[in-house]
Amino acid sequence: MILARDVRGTLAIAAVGVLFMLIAPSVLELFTIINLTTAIALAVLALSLALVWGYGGILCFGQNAFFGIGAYAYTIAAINFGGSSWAILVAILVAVAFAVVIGYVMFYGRVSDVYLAVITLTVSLILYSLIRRTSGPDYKIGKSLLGGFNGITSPPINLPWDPSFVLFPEHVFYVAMGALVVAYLFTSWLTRTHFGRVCVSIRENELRAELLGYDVRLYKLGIFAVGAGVAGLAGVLFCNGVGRVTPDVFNLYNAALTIIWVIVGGRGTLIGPILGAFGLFYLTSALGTQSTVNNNLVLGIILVVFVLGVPKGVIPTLAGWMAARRTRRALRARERRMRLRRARGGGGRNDGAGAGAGPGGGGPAGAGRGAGAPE
Amino acid sequence: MTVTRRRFLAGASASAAALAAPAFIGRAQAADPIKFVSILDQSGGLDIYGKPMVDTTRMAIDELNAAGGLLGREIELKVYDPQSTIQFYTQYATQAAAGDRADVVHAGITSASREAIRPTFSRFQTLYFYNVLYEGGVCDLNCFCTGSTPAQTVEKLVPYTMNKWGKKVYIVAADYNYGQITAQWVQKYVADNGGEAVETEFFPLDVTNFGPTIKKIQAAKPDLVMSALVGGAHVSFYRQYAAAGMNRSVPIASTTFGVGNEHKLISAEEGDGMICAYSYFEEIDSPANQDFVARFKAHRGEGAPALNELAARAYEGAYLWAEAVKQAGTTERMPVIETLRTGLAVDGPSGRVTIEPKTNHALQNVYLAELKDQAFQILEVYEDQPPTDTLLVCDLVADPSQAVFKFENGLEAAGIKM
Amino acid sequence: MDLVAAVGLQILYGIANLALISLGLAIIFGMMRVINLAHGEFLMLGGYTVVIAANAGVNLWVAMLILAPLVVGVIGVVVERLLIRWLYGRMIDTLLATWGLSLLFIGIVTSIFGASTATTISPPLGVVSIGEYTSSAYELLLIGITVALGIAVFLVLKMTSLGLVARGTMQNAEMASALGVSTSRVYMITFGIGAAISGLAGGLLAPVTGVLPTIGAVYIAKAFITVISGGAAILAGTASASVLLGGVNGIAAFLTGPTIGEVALLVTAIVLLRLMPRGITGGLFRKSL
Amino acid sequence: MRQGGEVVLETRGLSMHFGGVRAVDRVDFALYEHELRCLIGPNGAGKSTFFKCLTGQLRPSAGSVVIRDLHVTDREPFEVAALGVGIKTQVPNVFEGLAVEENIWLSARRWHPPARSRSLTAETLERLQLGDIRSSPVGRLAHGQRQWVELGMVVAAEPWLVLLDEPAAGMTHEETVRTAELIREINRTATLIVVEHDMQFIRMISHLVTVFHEGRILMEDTMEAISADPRAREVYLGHRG
Repeated sequence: MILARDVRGTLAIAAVGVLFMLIAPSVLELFTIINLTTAIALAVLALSLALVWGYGGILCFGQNAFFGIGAYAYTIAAINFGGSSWAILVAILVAVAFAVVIGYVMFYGRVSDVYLAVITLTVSLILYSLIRRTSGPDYKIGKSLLGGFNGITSPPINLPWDPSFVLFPEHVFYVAMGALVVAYLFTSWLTRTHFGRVCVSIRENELRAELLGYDVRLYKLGIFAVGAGVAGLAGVLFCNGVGRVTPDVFNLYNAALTIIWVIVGGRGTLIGPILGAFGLFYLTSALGTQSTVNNNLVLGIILVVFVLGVPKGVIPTLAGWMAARRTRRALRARERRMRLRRARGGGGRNDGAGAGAGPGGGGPAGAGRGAGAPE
Repeated sequence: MTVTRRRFLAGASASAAALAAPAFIGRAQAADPIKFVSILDQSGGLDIYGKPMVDTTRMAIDELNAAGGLLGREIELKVYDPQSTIQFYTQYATQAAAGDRADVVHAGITSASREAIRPTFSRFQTLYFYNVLYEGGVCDLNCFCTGSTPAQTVEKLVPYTMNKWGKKVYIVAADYNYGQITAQWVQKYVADNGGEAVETEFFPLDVTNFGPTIKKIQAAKPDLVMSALVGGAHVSFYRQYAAAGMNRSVPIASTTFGVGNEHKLISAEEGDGMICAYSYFEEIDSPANQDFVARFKAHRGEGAPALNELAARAYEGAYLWAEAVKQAGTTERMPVIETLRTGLAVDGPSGRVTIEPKTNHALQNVYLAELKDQAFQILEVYEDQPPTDTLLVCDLVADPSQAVFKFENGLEAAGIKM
Repeated sequence: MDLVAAVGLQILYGIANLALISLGLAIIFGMMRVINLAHGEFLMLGGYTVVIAANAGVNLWVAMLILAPLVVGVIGVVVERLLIRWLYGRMIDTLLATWGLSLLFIGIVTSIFGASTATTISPPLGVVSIGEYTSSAYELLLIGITVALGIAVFLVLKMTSLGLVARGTMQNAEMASALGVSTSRVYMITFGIGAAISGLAGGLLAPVTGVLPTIGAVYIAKAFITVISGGAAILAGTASASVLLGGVNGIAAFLTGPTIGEVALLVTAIVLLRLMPRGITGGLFRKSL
Repeated sequence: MRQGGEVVLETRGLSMHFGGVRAVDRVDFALYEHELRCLIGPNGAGKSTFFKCLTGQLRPSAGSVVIRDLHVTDREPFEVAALGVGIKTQVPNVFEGLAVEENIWLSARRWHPPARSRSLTAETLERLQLGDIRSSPVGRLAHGQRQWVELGMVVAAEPWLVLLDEPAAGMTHEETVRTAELIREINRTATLIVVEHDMQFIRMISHLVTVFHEGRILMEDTMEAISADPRAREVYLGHRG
């Protein structure tokens, strides 16, 4: 029953996404639509970390490494193939393959917690430094130079298997929004499968999962690789939104930002981090249009206040607050009924149970619990 | 302010255009301000370059408005801060072009940022100015690159310093497109002048320890070091070089030192004797420049940064555009582009800057200067230097439909053999 | 021969440089498991302290050796009291907070001093000659100071009661607290010391590299890579990783060029983390310092 | 005295050292099919360390563990579990954030297809009387209930060999009695090792008891015999006064 409500919620969110995709171009201004591609790309990246960290319990501080690898792989492949269709696939596969290698080293080396976070961050920083050192004409893959600090111009997406028909930025919006909805549905489906639930159980208690006979390393590697694939897709969208890929995708700023979207949106939900990414993107973007206060200063203050004030993240905090409100309201209603009943003098059955069995998805780990009934 | 105005109304045609301007005031849009957008980093690592540029841009627009605006309309300046992040460049460029419907956008510091936004402006047919010294090679009818390019400065700097110090040259350059291309030009001019480039080394932009290289320079015993190092981290080179006592034995020449006001970041004894070449120095001894510097100090108030080529060219870039609008009598893109490409010139603080129509780059003065007590002393002036490098690959007169960056993959890929 | 000596010295300096910028981070990370993303900014603040003090007429040595660690140490303690201490056991929140802090510091310094600081100081001491080659005497001194700093940290951890209590608290906070140790105070002091060492490093490097509000970004990646490659042991880890990475970097940079030098450093780090995911001293967890 | 059948679990010279401490010292141990064996011993006797070596949670310093002719000495816990071994640890290890039902299901689903897992989950909930709290997150349950959830996870996997570390710890008397019943029931289909402190409890379930002392096996006998033995009284029962 909980599952049914959960599925309905997921579908409702996806429907809102599709609706937005259809309506936005006729409501919003052209430049907003074009710029949305970048924001959506970042939201997909946030989603990938929401899966890996929020559900898999793997704190990957270098999620942007897969994002950047996706962007670079797409660009290099598209330049070499002369079209985008296979390049998208290549980008996702390269990101997954890279994650498998990194993940194998970490999970089979039984690295976890802080070390895992810092190693993934280090990997990202290493990629950042490495790719910045590839500016000479000697550094090329096939026809594409790596470009070093300056990066590479990314070929825009074309119609499937028709490289002569290149999409305009406002059309890429549909691709991006579609990809976000698909990625969202895919990840929430995944969290409901046996595989997804085992991953959640590993997050809850690694030893117990192991003692039940699950090869924890394999599952972690699995969800890590899937997350990397989603991040790779985000990279493809991102370099399409920006029109270029530069080593900055690997830097500390982006590594930290990805974590922050998830924290702000809330761990253990998929929609939270997506909204977190959108929110922060528009905040920083709005900050850039003013020049009275230093942007770093404002962003810094917001982050610090946020950590101290809303540590659980916006969506879980809101959900918790709403659940508490519902419970209070239910309690009040129950009291009213009781009073009424007493006034009428009738004993009758106790229907107070309704208040206790309130919505299950209200707590901080709501999504984890949401998978209540087996399949 | 009238003084300024007069200075920029050089030439009879300009005055005529100014007189003709009222004819357009009657239009319905007359009351709308003209939209001038500037996208330059004011936070993050590139703010060293971006902040002075925004300051002088602001000053230019304020002056133009104080003098009655353009075509009787006020100029509205909108400044975006992309926070040293490429994605925001694309974001704000789209917003400026498609959202604000800017009449002109002056934007970009790094080549990466320029290349990220140039296609956007082409697509939305928004006039674009790039006012930064760079590696050359942009060939785009819609894009005006007013900064100096390596061939302009290096061509003068290399023979002068070789003449003065000797023929063995050690090249150190920043490891990215600009540094690589500049180093190639240095190698070419060293060879052309009968010298020898003993070694060329490239440094990633975040290197702060130059010890191994300084030892190699000591081992190679060159007559001079030619530097194309860039950015805050690379300032360390000059300090460590001086700390090893090298500045007294092997002098340095540079095409990049000072453009981020580096000469204010190192001490007098570390920097003295260095020779640099740019199309602008704050110390240029002309009434126009002295006036410009004084006005800038007054405009910016206390804590005004030192002025360099980027800041001066951002100012002159704004005036180049303004002059074209006056002469064209409209802010519409094509007439303004055509007017600019008639060989339009303004006399700014750096002297005369003329648009070269084959490349949309600028003919400009190149100054050679020696650093002394954190200030440059002008040694030589070479007037109206053409952008030789870009001219090799670009002819917009013959083919105006181009919109490419020829040097994206280096000089060799552009067909230039050294 | 002179060349070998000169280059050898240069490589030593590279190693010391790496150790110097990493030690503060290693202490805070190693002892508190706090990932301090504002580490680069601590270094930056140390540099600014020195530049401002020196320009105000304070003796350069006093500014570098006393003022820089003092000021940044105090900032560290304030940060710990106001922010970090609410977040112990919440590693991710600490991360977020310190990153916010890093932006905040950059923002504040830029707002006050501008994007670049127009006054400067040069490395003191003069030049040392090795045959035909010359080196900065100050660089030699920095090697000495780094070694001395390492020894001092070792002695504090090993010999003093503060060090013992700190080590105990880091390994088992509950037990230490049951023994009557004020965990909160130990954390505060540790964070302060970590910050002070970062400040000292930033101050010492200011004459060599200069200061900018955003200079921290240059340091933090290298510091991180060093600390992680080193593993859990603060001193042994930082020292071994600095020697390995700095050595590889210096040799490769001299033989080929700085780009390859940096690439060699990074590739070494990758290979190292492949072979030893917990860093060089990972296997010796809890036993060494 | 031995029950019939073959040896299903055997250790030879099993040792576990921590630094200089020999927590388990050259232990030879054999368990026969259908047996229900209890391991007892005072704190620090090494029974829990021994248990962890059996389940792959610790890698022994020396010696071997053989389960059904298979060397599992250096295997991971999941590989031990994959042999059909059900394991319950000393500190309840459950999925705190998940519902009771899902805890059980995750165990059943490891070995069975979806339909069978569902029915198995339902059966297990019934059998352990967890039906009323099936949707509650385990984190909110009382200690005894959590122990039962963990037992449920062990049962739901239908293991043939069950290793339980202190299954009745922290339970009320009533719960302990039910646990003992359950263990006897499990013993009908599976072989068991139970590590326990509680003598009452051991009396309820066990035939054969192995007494650990200072990392070694002191003696192996019935509960009655052990209660009567002066050595056992001294090292173990003596401690309890």
